[in-house]
Amino acid sequence: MLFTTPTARVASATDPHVLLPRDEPVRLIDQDGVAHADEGYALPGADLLGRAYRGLVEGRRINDQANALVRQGRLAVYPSSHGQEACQVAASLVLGEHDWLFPTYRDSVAVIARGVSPADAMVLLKGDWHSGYDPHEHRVAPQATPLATQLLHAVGFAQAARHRGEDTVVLAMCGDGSTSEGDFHEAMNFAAVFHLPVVFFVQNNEFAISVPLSRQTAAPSLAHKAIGYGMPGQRVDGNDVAALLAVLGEAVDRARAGGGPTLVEAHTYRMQAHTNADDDTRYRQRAEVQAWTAKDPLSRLRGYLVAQDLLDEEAEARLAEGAETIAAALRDALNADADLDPEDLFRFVRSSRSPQLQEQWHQLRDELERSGSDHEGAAR
Amino acid sequence: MLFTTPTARVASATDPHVLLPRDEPVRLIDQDGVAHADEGYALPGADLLGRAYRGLVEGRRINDQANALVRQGRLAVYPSSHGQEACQVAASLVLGEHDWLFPTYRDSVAVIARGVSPADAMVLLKGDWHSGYDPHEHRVAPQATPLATQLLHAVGFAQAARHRGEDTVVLAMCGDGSTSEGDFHEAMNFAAVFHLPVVFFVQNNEFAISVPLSRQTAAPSLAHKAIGYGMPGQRVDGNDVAALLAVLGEAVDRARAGGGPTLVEAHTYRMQAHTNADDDTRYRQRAEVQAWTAKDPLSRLRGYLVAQDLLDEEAEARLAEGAETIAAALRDALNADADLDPEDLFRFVRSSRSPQLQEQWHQLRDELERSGSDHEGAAR
Amino acid sequence: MTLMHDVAPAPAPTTQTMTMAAALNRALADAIETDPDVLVFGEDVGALGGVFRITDGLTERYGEERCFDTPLAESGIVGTAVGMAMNGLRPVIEMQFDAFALPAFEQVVSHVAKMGNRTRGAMRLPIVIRIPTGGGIGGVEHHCDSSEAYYAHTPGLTVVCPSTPQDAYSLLRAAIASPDPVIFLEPKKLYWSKGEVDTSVVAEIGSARIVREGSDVTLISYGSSVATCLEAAEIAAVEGRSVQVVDVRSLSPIDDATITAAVRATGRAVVVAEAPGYASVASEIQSRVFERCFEYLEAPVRKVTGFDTPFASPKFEHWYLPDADRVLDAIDSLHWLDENAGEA
Amino acid sequence: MTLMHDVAPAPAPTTQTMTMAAALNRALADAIETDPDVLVFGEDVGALGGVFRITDGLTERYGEERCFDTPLAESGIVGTAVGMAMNGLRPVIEMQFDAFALPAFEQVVSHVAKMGNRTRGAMRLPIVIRIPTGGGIGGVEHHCDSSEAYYAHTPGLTVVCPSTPQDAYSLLRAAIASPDPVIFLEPKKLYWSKGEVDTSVVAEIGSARIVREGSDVTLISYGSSVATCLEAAEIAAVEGRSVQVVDVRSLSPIDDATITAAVRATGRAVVVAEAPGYASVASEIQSRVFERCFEYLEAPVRKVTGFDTPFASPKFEHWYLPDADRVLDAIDSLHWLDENAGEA
Ligand SMILES: Cc1ncc(C[n+]2csc(CCOP(=O)(O)OP(=O)(O)O)c2C)c(N)n1
Ligand SMILES: Cc1ncc(C[n+]2csc(CCOP(=O)(O)OP(=O)(O)O)c2C)c(N)n1
Ligand SMILES: [Mg+2]
Ligand SMILES: [Mg+2]
Repeated sequence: MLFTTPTARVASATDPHVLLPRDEPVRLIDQDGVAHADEGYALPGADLLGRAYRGLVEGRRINDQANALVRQGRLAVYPSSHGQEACQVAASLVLGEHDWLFPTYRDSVAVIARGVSPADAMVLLKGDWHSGYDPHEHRVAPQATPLATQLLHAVGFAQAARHRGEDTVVLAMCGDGSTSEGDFHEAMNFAAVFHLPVVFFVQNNEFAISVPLSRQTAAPSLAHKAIGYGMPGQRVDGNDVAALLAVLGEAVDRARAGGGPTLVEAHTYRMQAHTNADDDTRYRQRAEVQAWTAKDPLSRLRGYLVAQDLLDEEAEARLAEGAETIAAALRDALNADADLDPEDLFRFVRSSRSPQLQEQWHQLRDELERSGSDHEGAAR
Repeated sequence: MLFTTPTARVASATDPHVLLPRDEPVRLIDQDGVAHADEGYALPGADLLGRAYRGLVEGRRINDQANALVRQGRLAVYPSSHGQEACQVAASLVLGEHDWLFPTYRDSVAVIARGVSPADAMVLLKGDWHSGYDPHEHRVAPQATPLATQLLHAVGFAQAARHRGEDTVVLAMCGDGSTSEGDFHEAMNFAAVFHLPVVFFVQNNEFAISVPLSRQTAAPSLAHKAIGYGMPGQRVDGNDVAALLAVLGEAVDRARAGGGPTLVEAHTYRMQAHTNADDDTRYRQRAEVQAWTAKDPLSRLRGYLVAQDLLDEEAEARLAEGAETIAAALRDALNADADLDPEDLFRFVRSSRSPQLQEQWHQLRDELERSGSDHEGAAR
Repeated sequence: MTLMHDVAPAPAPTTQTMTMAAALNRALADAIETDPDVLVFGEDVGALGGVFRITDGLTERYGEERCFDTPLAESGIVGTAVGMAMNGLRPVIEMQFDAFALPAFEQVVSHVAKMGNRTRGAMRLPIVIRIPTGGGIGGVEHHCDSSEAYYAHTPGLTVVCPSTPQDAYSLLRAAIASPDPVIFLEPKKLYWSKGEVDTSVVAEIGSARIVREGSDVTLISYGSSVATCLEAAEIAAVEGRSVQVVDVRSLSPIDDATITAAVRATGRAVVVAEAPGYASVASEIQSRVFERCFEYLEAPVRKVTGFDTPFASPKFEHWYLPDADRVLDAIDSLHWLDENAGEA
Repeated sequence: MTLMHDVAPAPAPTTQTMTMAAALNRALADAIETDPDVLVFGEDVGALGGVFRITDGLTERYGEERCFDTPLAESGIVGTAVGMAMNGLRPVIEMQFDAFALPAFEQVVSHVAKMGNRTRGAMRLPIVIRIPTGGGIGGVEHHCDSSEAYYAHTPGLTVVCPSTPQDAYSLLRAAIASPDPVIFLEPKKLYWSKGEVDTSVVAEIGSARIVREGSDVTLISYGSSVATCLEAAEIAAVEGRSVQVVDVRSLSPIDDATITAAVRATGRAVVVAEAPGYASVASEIQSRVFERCFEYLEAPVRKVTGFDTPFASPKFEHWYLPDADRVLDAIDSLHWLDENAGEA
């Protein structure tokens, strides 16, 4: 197993307090790049941190590229994870090959980190189709838009795996705002009652579009919700990829070992507006956003790696180049117009087309034929 | 204020643990009728306990009478609160005149304890109409059937009261099973975020129809959910009306004083099947049910009152007589057939009847006229 | 195109008279026995066997692994079923009463109905959502609604509703075998109605059935209203009118071919259903018949449905529910005199 | 019977050209100013002013007391609105997008629609649920659905949908003044369309409007499809056909009188709406027109609607949405030759 757990926390019937999170989020590397020993969690090894760093560099580049593509009109919308890349990368790295990820619209970087090609991951946001990858290929569910709904899918998915005796772990992502939805509650509860191998990973980025955390909860922390389901909850610095790897890794290990679900809350920050369509100056101060740049997940890990002689300028340049290649491929893919077939509207609704759908397709086909294959150019 | 709080528990930002319930439910009078001093809650005074006892005797009699009426075919269905009368009576007694109660289908005894006439309270279960009382008259919302939905109504109700500057407290009831619903979560969260004067009162009677508590939650207790919303949670012996009065009373006081919502879990037991339509031998052992008779809420308080010379045989007889009068009135009311007007189907759907509804009523009216006013006797 | 799916033969095929409840129970058992991916769950479906006893004995016979109770949360039940289906299982879930399926409506509309389309067929969801439907049982508020319109209107859902024990068995087997999600509506009023069930009969989803031949007028219906139509047809026969009755069975997709041919032959039609009529499945059938049979119609197509009011309390139910009288009144309104006048 | 409610006069009545978004914003502001019981809340309606800016500036002007953000939970928003209305307030709530109103569906159907009936009128719920509806804005999945059928089918709900800034203003004021719950559907595509708004105009819920006179055929529509119909009518006029356009405005209750009179006069009708057509409001209108105008019809009533598929992704939207061409094709199919043949 990749991640070792120095002191395994096990839910105990006699002392429910072990289910409570710490008062302060777990942090292994501070914002100056200095590592601190922690009694509960070991610092991940150099190899893993190196892979994480590459993920961060690539993730940041993908976020930047996607924003550019929105400005150029090649993407309809992009909910950026800028500032949250540590969460994105850790969510992917802690999973084994056969594990599954259940991401949201904001988690494109995590999806890509699992192996989905950036172009396929962007199909939804480009508008070509509702999802652009076969979930089975990289074991990534379609990115969910209706908030918190995917958490239940993750739970059912894990239940099916266990039904077949597989040791799949499922990691399900959501935001702070999503914890207010009824489906969040039901997912946590089903997972706990059936003791399923699910890691609930909340990226608390302080906002749900414009609504601040204080309007979502009065709880000491979101992780304090865990005890109400009988599962352990933990808080972690969401900009410290080392801590994320340790805390999420422990939760994955516990899940795989039959220890049931865990709720992990990462404290991070949404550095950009909700999406390009949003205007965040309406509801937050520039200064507040600025304050978070110092906590940037990249610079912090870079600081640590450089100080430990695990990263030099040459390696850094190689990483930047690799990220650039990914960005270029994404640009190219999105600059090409997909060849869209109107019959696709009807092709996938049911496994076999009903007479009604067939009739409607024929109606559209006739219409397109009458107007010359291109609808827009239609002249009566 | 009726209820004094020896040591007020106040949510503190610095120590979230004060929000956690006790490891053991609060109990002031044990099952042998012996009172025990409690560091946190004072025993209610003799006067209040006397009123509670009368409520218990009447509540038990109403439950028995309703069961008989079901057997006689005068009630369509009756979800009995037999064994849970202490919860029913306490929920009513802790509220001030201007406070509101939001009950479920099982809480007829609490509804009646608030002043609604037994006959009006039974209209729903008799089948004459969906609810039989004007909610404003005794400040009791219609009994809710869709589980947990009424908790949100209670929260909104409290919010409206505060909006107008009124000091109304709202007590909302639900069962253990209902805590699994998304609406439970959303109601707790809205109440906590808006810091509203709501007391959530869960009667944990160990079952949701046939499903045992262990299939509803893996939490140390249902009251442990409270901390996840940032409100205090407390557990109480649900068959000890003294403890219920103290714990619920404290919660009502806190709510009225601006201290926000509380979650109270009462540990009790559903002594009869879910309703008369249910067959509980399918899912629980007689012995388990029997074990709870020793914890009966009536005998326990009776034991205490008798030991304290607060109740003698004469008083007991008077109470029984009073309860008998109520039961007789209920019998009489339900044995009379209500005079039902088919136009009522259309009268209340909207505040003014739409042309469509008017057309449909005319259609029905004509039909009834054609067949002679009685539909059943219709001969073409 | 065919909606006939490979239904595994019943383990020990029999022909027997049984209630619809027993037929449904048998279909579940046969599905569990023949397909290891079939899982039954919901509220009270385990030890209790469901409040209507449709899952009676399943947990006892096949274990908690195959039939189990969940926490009390309908969105949770449907949402986890979605996840299980994404991972290769065939969940068959029970909603306790129609109105109590509503907390799951988002999961049904936004995921159950759309996942196959979203993933371009890569993830189909073979889920069956069983929902007891309709009134006629004297149930209190929220226990007697008919919610088929909500589901039938939603693209991506198959919606079926049996009116006989045989169809209950065969359609449920077909629904479970379907690669697509199916809303399976069970008329509560018919649970204890009896009929012969041959477990070797395989149903095709999407096909209507002519229940009674007739040449003067076609009654189009489904679920518990089919019996109402048959009753009306009997009475009408005495009065000298030959009434055809069509059981739609599959509300979506719908069998236009059978319905259209039927009405074209009689020239008159009444659609009968229990749900409120406004923007309903009955309206849809009515407008389809109008459009497809326009030239053949001797009279406007009528519909007899529940009123556009909340479902009635038990004591008002007999005024609310469409009955044979109301159907006969509608038949009477179909311009018979005009026709006679025309013929004279 | 009247559905005209006492709407307090606008504080400072004006006549101005403005967008539908501005008209809605103005209606909310005027309602807040004239009725202390009006409360506006939902997701992002405070500082942000809503993702469509319909509540822009309300919190700033009237304080958190009158317009505020809630936790992110739609059932919570609707459920607490029910409680507030039970306690005398008039909540006007915003659902962010149509599909995101679905988590609240149980509260809407089981309580919002039924509380007045349940309590025999003792507790009416004057709630307005504002829902941005429909496509045409290139939104990704779940952002462009049209869910009016779900609401219109539900007894007890009033459902309205404006097609002009004037109606947006007047209908929203009327909806807020209504003692009954109103589902207020706002066509997203029209938010930035402009028109003159006279804030002293009071609307009557339940009345349709003849938007364009015409004698050959009647197009019946609502919301964003009204513009599509007007566009088709223009083109048809060039081709020599006189096309009447009716804006239904109130989907429930519906103005049968106006619609029926209109179609009886022209003898031909097409119903146009964006939602999937199966068991839809369009089907209802179609079947009502058929039934009420049967003797007057020269051709079957047609409907032009969205396909019975999940709403299209942005790049497919132009194929999905009904446009003027599709409406003209439907008009072309209305047996014009037969009639000429008959006339010849
Ligand atoms: C059920 C539902 N309601 C509303 C929305 C609209 N919406 C999209 S994102 C969002 C905010 C989500 O906040 P959070 O969960 O914190 O995630 P973040 O965007 O911050 O990553 C909202 C309200 C939605 N997608 N689904
Ligand atoms: C939303 C919803 N789902 C299902 C039901 C059916 N139902 C009625 S009572 C009940 C069990 C409720 O258990 P609990 O909350 O513990 O209350 P109790 O009956 O024990 O008082 C169920 C499942 C319902 N009324 N509402
Ligand atoms: Mg967030
Ligand atoms: Mg219970």
